[in-house]
Amino acid sequence: MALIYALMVQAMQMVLVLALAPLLTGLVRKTKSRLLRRQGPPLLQPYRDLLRLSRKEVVLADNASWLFRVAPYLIFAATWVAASLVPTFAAGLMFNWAADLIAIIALLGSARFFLALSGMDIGTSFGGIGSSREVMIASLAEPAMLMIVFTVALIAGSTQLSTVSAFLAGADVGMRISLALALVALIMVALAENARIPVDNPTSHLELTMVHEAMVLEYSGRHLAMIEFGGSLKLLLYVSLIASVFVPWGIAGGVATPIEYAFGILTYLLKLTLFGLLLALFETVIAKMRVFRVSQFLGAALMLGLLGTLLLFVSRSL
Amino acid sequence: MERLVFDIAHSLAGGLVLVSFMMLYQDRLSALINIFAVQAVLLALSVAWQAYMQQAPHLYITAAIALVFKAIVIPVALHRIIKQLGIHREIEPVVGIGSTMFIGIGLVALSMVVMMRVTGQAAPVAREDLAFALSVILLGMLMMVTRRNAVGQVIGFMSLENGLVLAATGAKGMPLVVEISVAFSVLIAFIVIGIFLFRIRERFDTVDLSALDRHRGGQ
Amino acid sequence: MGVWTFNPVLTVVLIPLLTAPVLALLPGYKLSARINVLAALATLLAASSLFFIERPLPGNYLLVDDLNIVFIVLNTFVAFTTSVFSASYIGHELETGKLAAPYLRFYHAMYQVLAFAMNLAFVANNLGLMWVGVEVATLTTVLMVGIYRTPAALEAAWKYFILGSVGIALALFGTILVYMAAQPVVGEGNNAMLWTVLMQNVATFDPALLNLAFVFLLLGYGTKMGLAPLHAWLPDAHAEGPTPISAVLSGLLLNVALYALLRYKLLLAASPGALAPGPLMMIMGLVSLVFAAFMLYRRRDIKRLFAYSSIEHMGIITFAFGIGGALANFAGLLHMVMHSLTKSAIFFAVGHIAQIKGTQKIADIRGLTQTHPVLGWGLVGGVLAIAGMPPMGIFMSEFLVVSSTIAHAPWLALPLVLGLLVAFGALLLRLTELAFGEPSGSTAAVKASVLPLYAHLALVLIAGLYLPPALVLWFQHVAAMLG
Amino acid sequence: MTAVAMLMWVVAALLATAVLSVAFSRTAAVSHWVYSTCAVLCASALGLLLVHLLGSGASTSGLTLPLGLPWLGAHFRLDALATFFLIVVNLGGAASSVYALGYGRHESAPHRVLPFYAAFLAGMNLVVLADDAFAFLLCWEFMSLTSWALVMTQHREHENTRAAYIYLVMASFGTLTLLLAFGLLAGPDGHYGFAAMRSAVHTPAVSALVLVLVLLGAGSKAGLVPLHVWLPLAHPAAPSHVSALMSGVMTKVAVYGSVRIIFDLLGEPAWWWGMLVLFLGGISTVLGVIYALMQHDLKRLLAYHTVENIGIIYIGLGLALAFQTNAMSGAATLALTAALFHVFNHSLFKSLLFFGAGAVLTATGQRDMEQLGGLIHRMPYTSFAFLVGCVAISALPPLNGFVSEWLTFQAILQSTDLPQWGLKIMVPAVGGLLALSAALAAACFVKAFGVTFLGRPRSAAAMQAHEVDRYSLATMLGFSLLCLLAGILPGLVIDALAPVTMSLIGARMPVQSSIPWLSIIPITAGRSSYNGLLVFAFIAMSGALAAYVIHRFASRALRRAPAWDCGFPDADPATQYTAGSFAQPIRRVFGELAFRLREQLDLPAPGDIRPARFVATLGDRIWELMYLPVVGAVQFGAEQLNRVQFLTIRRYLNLVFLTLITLLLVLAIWP
Repeated sequence: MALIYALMVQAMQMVLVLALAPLLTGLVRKTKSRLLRRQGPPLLQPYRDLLRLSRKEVVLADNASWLFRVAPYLIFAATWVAASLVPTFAAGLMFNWAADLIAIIALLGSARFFLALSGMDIGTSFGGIGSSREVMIASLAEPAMLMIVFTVALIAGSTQLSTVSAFLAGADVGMRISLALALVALIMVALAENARIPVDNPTSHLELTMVHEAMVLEYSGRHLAMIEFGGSLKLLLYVSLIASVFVPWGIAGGVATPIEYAFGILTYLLKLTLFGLLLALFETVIAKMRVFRVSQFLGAALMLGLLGTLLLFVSRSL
Repeated sequence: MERLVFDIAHSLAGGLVLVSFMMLYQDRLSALINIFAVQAVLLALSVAWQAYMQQAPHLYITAAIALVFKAIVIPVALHRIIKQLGIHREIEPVVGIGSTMFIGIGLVALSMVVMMRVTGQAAPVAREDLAFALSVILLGMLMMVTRRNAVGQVIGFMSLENGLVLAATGAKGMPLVVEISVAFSVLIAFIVIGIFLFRIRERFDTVDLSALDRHRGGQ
Repeated sequence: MGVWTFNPVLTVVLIPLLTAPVLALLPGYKLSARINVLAALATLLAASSLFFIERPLPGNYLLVDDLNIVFIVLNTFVAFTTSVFSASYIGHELETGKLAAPYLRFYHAMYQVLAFAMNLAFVANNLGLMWVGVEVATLTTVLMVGIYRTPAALEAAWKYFILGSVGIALALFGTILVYMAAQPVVGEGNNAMLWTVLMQNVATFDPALLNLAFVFLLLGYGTKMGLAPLHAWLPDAHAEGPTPISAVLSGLLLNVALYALLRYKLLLAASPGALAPGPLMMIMGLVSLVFAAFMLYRRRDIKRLFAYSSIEHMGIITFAFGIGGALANFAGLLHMVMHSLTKSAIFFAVGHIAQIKGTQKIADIRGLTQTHPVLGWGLVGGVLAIAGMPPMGIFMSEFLVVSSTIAHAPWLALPLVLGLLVAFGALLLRLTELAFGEPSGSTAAVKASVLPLYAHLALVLIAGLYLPPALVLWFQHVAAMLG
Repeated sequence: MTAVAMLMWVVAALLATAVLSVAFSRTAAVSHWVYSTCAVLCASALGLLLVHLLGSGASTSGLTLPLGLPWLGAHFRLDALATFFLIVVNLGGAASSVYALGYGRHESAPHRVLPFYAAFLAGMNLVVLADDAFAFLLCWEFMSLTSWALVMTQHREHENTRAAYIYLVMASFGTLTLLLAFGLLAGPDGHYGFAAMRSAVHTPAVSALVLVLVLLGAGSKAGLVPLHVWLPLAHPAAPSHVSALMSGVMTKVAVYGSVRIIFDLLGEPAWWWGMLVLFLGGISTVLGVIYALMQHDLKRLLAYHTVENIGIIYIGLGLALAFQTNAMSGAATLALTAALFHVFNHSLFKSLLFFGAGAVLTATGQRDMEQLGGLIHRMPYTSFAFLVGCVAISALPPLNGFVSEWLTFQAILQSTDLPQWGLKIMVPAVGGLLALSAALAAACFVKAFGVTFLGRPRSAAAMQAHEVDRYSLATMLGFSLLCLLAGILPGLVIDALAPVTMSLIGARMPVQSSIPWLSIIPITAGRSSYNGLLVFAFIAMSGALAAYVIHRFASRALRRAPAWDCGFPDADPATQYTAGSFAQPIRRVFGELAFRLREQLDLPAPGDIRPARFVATLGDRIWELMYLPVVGAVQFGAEQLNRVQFLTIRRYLNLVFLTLITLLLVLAIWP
């Protein structure tokens, strides 16, 4: 009985992230438009987009390989699995132990690996640009992310997200300079990873500046839907991650009553809204960088992460 | 009497060293050859005296070889060589005569010092003889390395060999001395013949070794 | 000992001595080459019989003990294999007209005289006799080096002759000094020149005289061994003479001088007051090793290259004996045997290669494993063996040399290893060029006698993996003798 | 018969095969026979070892042969550590041999490969079995020598002979330094047996010196920066199945050497040892992968990447040392297990990738990625296997590469309790380097796979490629499967490593195979856990689910059309991103750090119709700073000393004379 209950909660988490992801994307787009004094698309527009795309016929380039067709599902699946392993409304879910924070990062890495490969599959110059830039960005973002993981894991004594979030929700943590550094770095990495301004512009189709969009240029129909969906999930994942580590309050414990879960969902929605609004605001007030400044931006994130870790190593001995 | 015997041996050996010095400062080939002949005569005398001292008659043979071969045959041959080959009479030393003398003095001092360390266990005659012999050997080598001319080098080598014979005869009762001196004479003959006949004349215009060196093989 | 009983020691000396005049008189190439081989074989058999027949007691002139048996057997063996190689090598020289028939007669006679002289030096119980042996061997090789009568050959011979003569003189002076040291103790005459007598009484000799003697002997015989900086004659003599003579020079003659030096080292080591000969030998050895290692790089002549490698290895051997102690002496002996076998094998290969390609220039010989696989791979095997690659025997001896250096003088291990590495780099560089790459030069098949080559390599290979216990015991005994 | 005796018979059979292959080198089928024999022999050794491991828990057995040093004999011993490494060796050996059954058919000069191949396999086995210094070094150098001959296979190309030359010189350097190390370990009395060394007590100075020498000696063989220079030259030059062995297996034998000496023979470590090893490992990982990224020769890229993986292994070893000094045996076990696990993993995927590169070479005759592309259409199986290898080596879940890196990260996270300041700074920094290299590795293999297999063919050879033979495919797919299995069932491997850590550190990781769902939990469940099986299952299920749902309820229509490419149709294949251009952003970012980068752009003036040229030259700073001076010094020494060859006889006499005078002076002043 307990097993079924736990399974149900886990399944709910998986469905929840799936359901909320396009909404978060819609929220960001809508807010951004409003901030620019535009009407903007309706909140639910991403759902409609996904639906429409998935019903359309796929126009596949002549020389596309099986990899090109499989990759969208793989990317989607990996991102989804990763997103459902991050605590959203409840921690200590049934399968949370299957992958810790490092594994989640690595899962996202797998997704990106296939995305970059599919960018190169058709053999167009734009796909190559996108992949090449993507891996350059990732080569800095990933270590920065791992350094952040180190910082958090060292403070909490675990790389298990549930444990981390439970630990940080406790009262005795207090403010820590390392955590602050990690937060800043994490936000920077999250911006880069989700192809947001100032690293990349999700709405740009200007050839020379695009990164993510260049990779998926050849995709259409259901494949594109999968990739878009994956992108939304990834954004949600990062927001959840920041929320569960830095504002872990309200997350339900390992085994909890339905009431607690409901409360968890409620706070989670609040956090999502808040972060969505903040992201939109941030994207509005900042300009996009040149591609080659990105390395400096992410280098700074890496340094911050490393500094956070070093401070912890050093302060332990004091 | 004992004393006198010793003194004569001593002065003959010392005379050899002195003649070696004379050879060092010679800058004319023919004079050098002549002085070498003088050294050979002195050597013969010294060996003969040793033969008398040690009552070792076979040493007289060595003395005779020294006298006949080194004091007469070789110098004559060398004189003919320089005449036939038309080697210019001046010797070109590598280092100046003065410095050569200076180095020579140093060498003699060195051989003395080295020999001083030898305990008195050996007979004093032998010890002194050895010191002189070593000096002659070193001076001979010095001569070989400071003369560009092959004839000069051969004379240096022969002088070195004189030192050896001096040492060998000074070693009381040493076997094979005669054989060795004969062997060395043959060796010297070879060298002289090498210069004179052994085809080097055919292929090289002079026996100046630096000309010969032009034919160093590849690397 | 009756007059007619078989005396292996005497036989070893007499066979070559008696064969020499026969060969000098015999015309014709085939017959004399065969007699040469047969005589060498007979000498080898006589030498081997030393293992089985009770050794004659040391006499006034001849001596057989554990130490010199090593040398005699090695010497006669390599002399035999070289004579086999020489037969085919000289045959080719005759065909190409590089050698005229009279010189051939001379060559074979000299070969036996050389064998006689070397064997004499080994079995001599008398300091003077040993000296005579070494010098006769030197003079014989001088004549053989010049046998081609080319300007380069004559120059090499001349250089060898002059430097050798000075070496002879220095060694003689050293011998006289030893006699002088012995004479007050053991009395005048022959006794004072017998190894057996000297070794018993050396403790009471004047140490200062012994020291002085050793300096001259080290230089005199060191010249023969080719220790730097006394080595000058060696590379040219190897390069310009007939290749069998190069093989004999490297494989045997250097050992003769080494043997002489070892005898004197024994003497000095047994005298408590004398300076330890070890450090001097170690320094000379190291200098030779490092010097030759660097010299290997600029070589363009294939035979000169391996001549320098011989200097390097004589350096290692001298160094090993300089360290002393059971282990290092064992290593030195082993290295000496391995070097003789390997280096002569290399010269066998090189001789044929130079004949095929008609040149000794490394730059003109390429890709041998492609054009002449048997010779080429033989050369590869030989050079890798000489460079200390396993599983060849030199690897074992170098292992022992280095490790005993670490045990006794750790800091010297550094230059030693450095020298080995630099030399390895040079040899491998040349080997790569010679044996691999796009082939160049003649690809004509050649009638080469590769049997000696591969026989030597096989021996070296076996020794690298497995040393028979009897041999080990014997070597250990000798090593202990060497102190 | 003990296990070690049976293994020695296998080795003997391998050596016999080598000899016989020379004898029968003219026979046409010799290639087939030799490779089959090698495969059977390695496989039987592998089976033997597995039985040994499972049956007796890797008990120790020894054997002494009357070979080698006469008074010592040749000692061979099979213990837990040796068992593990022999499994790696023979697994790689068996696979390479099977692969070569197909690949070797294309060999132009089989007689230059076969004898050395079999001997090489024997040599690697013997190194791991050896139990005394002489046998170890002999086999070690024998291994180098045979692999040198294999690198020399295509000797007509100057590049290969140069590679082989540098390789053997470096190998010889390594052997000599190891010889010095063993000399120090053996002590003045010359105890060369490992048993004696183990029991001997060394002074700290000697131990430190031995450590440095071992890192130089074994490190040069393994390819640690800065001793790696030979590796990217030599590994690609050999035939591909040999490259796989050299990269995948021989470097592991070198790791074995360092583990054997540092952990087993050397005794108590000092705290800074770990730091030194960590430092070398850290720079090797990052420099290795950055160099790899810049290559456009497929095999050379893989070879450089070996340097990175060796770095990861040494990071694990360094951590284990650091923990061991501070008596943190749990963490030390974790770190050592991570390192050994990575040894196993790397032998799998690096062999796999070299097999793939060999298949590409067979199919197209090209190693240059700039001439390849689009092979996924013509070589579907090869490209699938290669893709698996790429994912595995990029440390992406759920394959095996991720597991060992994950374990290494877990070990790094244990290090806050280390008391030494140096380690406190070093460990997180190395962690950062490891993270960086992991990300760069992914970039590197996106490039390798993307440029070689995806896109459109860049040359006629690539256009006409065809799938390779069954043997090669079977080997590659088999290894892909192993990569997956080791990735999703890591607990089994960790448990199999327990005897090794028990024997070296005296502790083991918690038993993993009894944990529910086959998760792995290195320390406690609260700290960290990972379940490759579940992750794999989840991805597979959710991907399949998504595909099913969409195909069932939305659309399955598909139309083929020309690529859109922002409206530039029918572009030439030359407009694709090349290997060089792909790496350009990363070259810009890291270029100055690792190379002397010079980019020259020759842009024609307007109206000029000649093509623009862009030339980027990369100078290897390590080669320039560390090796060229050595080469220069040797050349200078040779040049200066060479004058001695050209003196006159008088000057030579002068040398003799001066030596005499010097010696006499020594005598004169001798006390």
